[in-house]
Amino acid sequence: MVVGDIATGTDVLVIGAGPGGYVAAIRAAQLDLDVTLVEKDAYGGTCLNHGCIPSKALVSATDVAHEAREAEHMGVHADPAIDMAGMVGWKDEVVDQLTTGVERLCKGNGINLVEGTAEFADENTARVAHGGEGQGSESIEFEHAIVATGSRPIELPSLPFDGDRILSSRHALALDSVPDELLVVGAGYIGMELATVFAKAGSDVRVVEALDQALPMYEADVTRVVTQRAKSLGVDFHFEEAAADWEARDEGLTVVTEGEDGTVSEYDATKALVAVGREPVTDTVALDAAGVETDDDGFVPTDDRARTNVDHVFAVGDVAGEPMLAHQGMKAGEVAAEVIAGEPAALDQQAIPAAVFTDPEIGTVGLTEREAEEAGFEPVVGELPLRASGRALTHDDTDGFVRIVADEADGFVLGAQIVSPDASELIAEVGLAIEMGATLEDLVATVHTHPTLSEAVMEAAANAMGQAIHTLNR
Amino acid sequence: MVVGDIATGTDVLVIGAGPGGYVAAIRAAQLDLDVTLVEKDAYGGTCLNHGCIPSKALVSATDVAHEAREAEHMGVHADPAIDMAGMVGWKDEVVDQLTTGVERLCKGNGINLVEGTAEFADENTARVAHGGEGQGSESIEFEHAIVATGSRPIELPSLPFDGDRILSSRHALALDSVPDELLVVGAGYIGMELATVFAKAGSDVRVVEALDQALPMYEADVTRVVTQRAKSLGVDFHFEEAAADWEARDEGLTVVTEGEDGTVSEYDATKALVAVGREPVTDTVALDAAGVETDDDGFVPTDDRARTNVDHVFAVGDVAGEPMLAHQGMKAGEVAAEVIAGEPAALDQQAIPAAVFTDPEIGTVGLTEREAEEAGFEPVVGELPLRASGRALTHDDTDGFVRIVADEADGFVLGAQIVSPDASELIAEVGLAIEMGATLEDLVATVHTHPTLSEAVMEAAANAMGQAIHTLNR
Amino acid sequence: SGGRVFAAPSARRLARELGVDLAAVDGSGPGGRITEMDVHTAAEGDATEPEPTA
Ligand SMILES: Cc1cc2nc3c(=O)[nH]c(=O)nc-3n(C[C@H](O)[C@H](O)[C@H](O)COP(=O)(O)OP(=O)(O)OC[C@H]3O[C@@H](n4cnc5c(N)ncnc54)[C@H](O)[C@@H]3O)c2cc1C
Ligand SMILES: Cc1cc2nc3c(=O)[nH]c(=O)nc-3n(C[C@H](O)[C@H](O)[C@H](O)COP(=O)(O)OP(=O)(O)OC[C@H]3O[C@@H](n4cnc5c(N)ncnc54)[C@H](O)[C@@H]3O)c2cc1C
Repeated sequence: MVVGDIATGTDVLVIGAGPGGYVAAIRAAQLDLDVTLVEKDAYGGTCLNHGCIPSKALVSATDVAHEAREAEHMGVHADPAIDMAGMVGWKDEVVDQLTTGVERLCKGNGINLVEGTAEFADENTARVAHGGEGQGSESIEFEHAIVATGSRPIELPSLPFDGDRILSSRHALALDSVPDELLVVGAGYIGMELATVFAKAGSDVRVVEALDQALPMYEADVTRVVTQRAKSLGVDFHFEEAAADWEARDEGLTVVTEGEDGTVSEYDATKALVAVGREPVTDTVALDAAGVETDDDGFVPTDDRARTNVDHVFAVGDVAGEPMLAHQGMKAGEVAAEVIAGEPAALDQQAIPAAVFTDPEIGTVGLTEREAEEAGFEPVVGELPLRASGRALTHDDTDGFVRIVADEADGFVLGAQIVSPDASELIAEVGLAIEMGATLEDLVATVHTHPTLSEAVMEAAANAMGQAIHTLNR
Repeated sequence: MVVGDIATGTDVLVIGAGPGGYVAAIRAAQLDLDVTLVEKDAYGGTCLNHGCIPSKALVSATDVAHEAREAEHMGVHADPAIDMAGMVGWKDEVVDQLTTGVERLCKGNGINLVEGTAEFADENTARVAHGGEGQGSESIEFEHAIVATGSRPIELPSLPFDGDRILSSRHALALDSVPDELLVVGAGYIGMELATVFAKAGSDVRVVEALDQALPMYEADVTRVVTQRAKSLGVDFHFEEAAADWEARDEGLTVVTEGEDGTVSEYDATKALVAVGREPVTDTVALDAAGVETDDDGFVPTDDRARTNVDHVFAVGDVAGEPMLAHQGMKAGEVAAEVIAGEPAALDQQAIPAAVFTDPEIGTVGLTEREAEEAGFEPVVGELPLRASGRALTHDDTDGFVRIVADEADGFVLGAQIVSPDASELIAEVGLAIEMGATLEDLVATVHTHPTLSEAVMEAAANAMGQAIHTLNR
Repeated sequence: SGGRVFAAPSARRLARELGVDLAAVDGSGPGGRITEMDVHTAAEGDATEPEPTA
């Protein structure tokens, strides 16, 4: 580590080593730029340390237990017990492998790694304060900067995080025992994934949501399948109620909520998890010193080259706004690096997929029927219910459907909404179809392996053409 | 049921209601043809009753038990026990639902269903003998016929099936207890899938294979992953040995094998499963009465319209030869129906995917590197090892890789070899890429959800372009 | 149809590289999909200088 205040220069300064930042840094280094990557905390950012990866590790592990517990009718008798400390320890190993891997990849690509907090000093200089006393700081002069400082959980003033009774997702992913009663505030994707994890781990889970359905960004019939399944796992939903107050109680707490109509309710719980959204991290980086503007919500607006209002400063990932998803950040990181290197890159994707790793999963990409109408298409829609899928039956998992939205006139595939096991994987094919300008006929003509869930994508497309084999066409 | 000998006429006579036949019948009916479908045994044929579906049901069910058994390091403690009779009973329910579904779909599409064995009488007539005494027979006059009589397991003269000690795959899928020791003759995909199923169910499994590797149709590094995993499940392999004889012993048997070098070995087992391939079923149908020819191996040669040497007689599915896969049969069934209806259909697919549902799965589509060279391409190859995939780590399943083969000159995607969990699903995207004439760049530019295994497809493509983020490029 | 231009990512990148406005290109693919060949043709037929791309 560099001690004292020395000045170095770099082609590209990347601030933050989450998915947006480390991908930008690696891609820039591949393009022969001299790259400095500054991270104040841990390689991999939120995603690897407190987000995508730890949550999916717990989703997978609790799923193993849950499936075994529910398999008596399939001739499998098991009475699985969950040791949360063991599970979280395993999860930590997974995270370690990946964060070590990111560091190794950065080094292997010749990136200059700096540990500390970077703050803009002016348009072409940043100061990096190294963590810890006496670690000093350094000045870095840059030609281009990429801001990839990410996001953090939004705190409710009525229910502030204390890491003990009131948890953020980060705390919840590091518990060493299963809370008897877990109250989840917020039925967005993070709340729903963790509600599922803890319900499968044995918690009595209650979800409180201010709006009138879970996962409000999805269509009602998509959400319904997941909500029903969560209910069958014992999750108790309270919609149109907002958390208003709390009180400590023995080992736990009581949370007070207020309904739309003013009704006040009280819920006892061992722990409360507040998952009501995420906000951009910009207070660490002194954007104004570089002249970089933020919008009313604090995000950094960018154009289709990932460029901020300052020509040589880019912003990627959660700090640049919706969709706040790791793969969006990674793609923007690549584009920023390529644009800096003079390549004709742009964020011109037709469709950014999104997945929710509930049970079953939700995978969506492109337009819904309604969005297609609003965009001026005349959509035609095809569906295959999972109960018509042989593979879903052999998975003992038939709640859900595959829906394909296309343009009636020329058949171009516009979108898909999938609720099924591995929906997160199945949307990849539809994403490619949309980017390629493939038509329904192209999806139908492509031979899909039997028996797979991917056949349902083909059959949903066939259904939109009135040619499905395994469901009667409408 | 029709009793006595009456004559009916039909536009399209379909013989056999397996995946080839029932899909042909449904598609023909959708195209407003008058269709008669004759099945002697059970709707859905081998695939639904004794093949794809029952085997995948047992793969899934034993997998649930296996994953739970191996999850202690993930904090899940279970000691699952398998009740084979219960498992097979569940499997039978799955099969029932699907075969009932096929029958219902046929009826819903207005297909005339006839139970019995159809035999050609001449070029335009078939006789259907209804099963059972006094059930009589009927004559059906047809404009077009589609032969979809399928295949059956090859019997070894040295080890003839008796359904008790010497089993075909069909028998093995209907056992009511787990054999203590199972000897599998043949390490093709059926042998390997069932070896995995029974190893996970608790059998001591031994595999005897005449060639020098398991799954000899695959590249050595593909097979190696699966063979290693099978070994870690306790499967004991004996390559370059052929079954030569057998002898009954107490409740079981002793199988005698002969090595390449003449060495004789003896293996005791509770049961032996012989899975050495499948042969076409033509002896039920009197092809020569219609003038339809077969080749030296007994298959019915067809052109790219699924047409036999007789213009108005088509053959689809296993009876028409390799690849003997359900999805190939279904596609050929569709094409035959469309050609009969006068549509410009053809079997012009660039790539027929194939999957092996071992642990991990194998999914392949299109060309291998070697095949691409032989076809005159200059292939470029990209790979992502699964240990570099975040999703694979969270699945606790990192043995394997995704490999993409493309044409160096213009980047067209030519093939993929995938060894991973859900490889059978992941190849769908590459299949579409090949059919669409997509390039490596198209795969890389398509945003893939994080964290998923499908990202590995994108990264393997990026690796072929020297642009992979999560692995160092070669 | 929705005013969207249908073209594979590789064709879209080529259009940026050659300074071709995809909205003004006639696609020769199915449904009017724009191919790389269409982009090349448009670039050659365009007398004006390609726009700078980065
Ligand atoms: C529980 C949970 C589950 C999630 N699951 C998914 C999922 O399944 N799929 C998905 O796509 N997304 C998921 N997300 C969202 C995903 O984590 C984010 O979209 C992603 O991490 C954004 O990446 P980023 O690089 O923009 O920021 P981050 O990952 O937040 O990284 C920003 C980094 O910048 C560092 N930093 C900040 N300021 C400075 C500074 N001044 N100097 C130096 N370093 C600084 C931070 O320490 C941090 O490491 C999940 C999030 C959570 C919380
Ligand atoms: C254990 C096992 C696992 C398999 N797994 C897979 C897999 O995962 N994926 C895959 O793609 N493939 C798999 N297969 C192969 C798949 O089952 C076959 O490719 C598929 O069944 C072929 O379909 P088909 O319609 O040609 O013939 P079949 O399914 O064999 O059906 C032929 C039908 O014709 C009937 N019939 C025959 N003669 C007459 C007659 N004269 N009159 C009336 N009816 C007649 C038969 O009773 C039968 O129902 C598997 C096979 C086995 C054995």
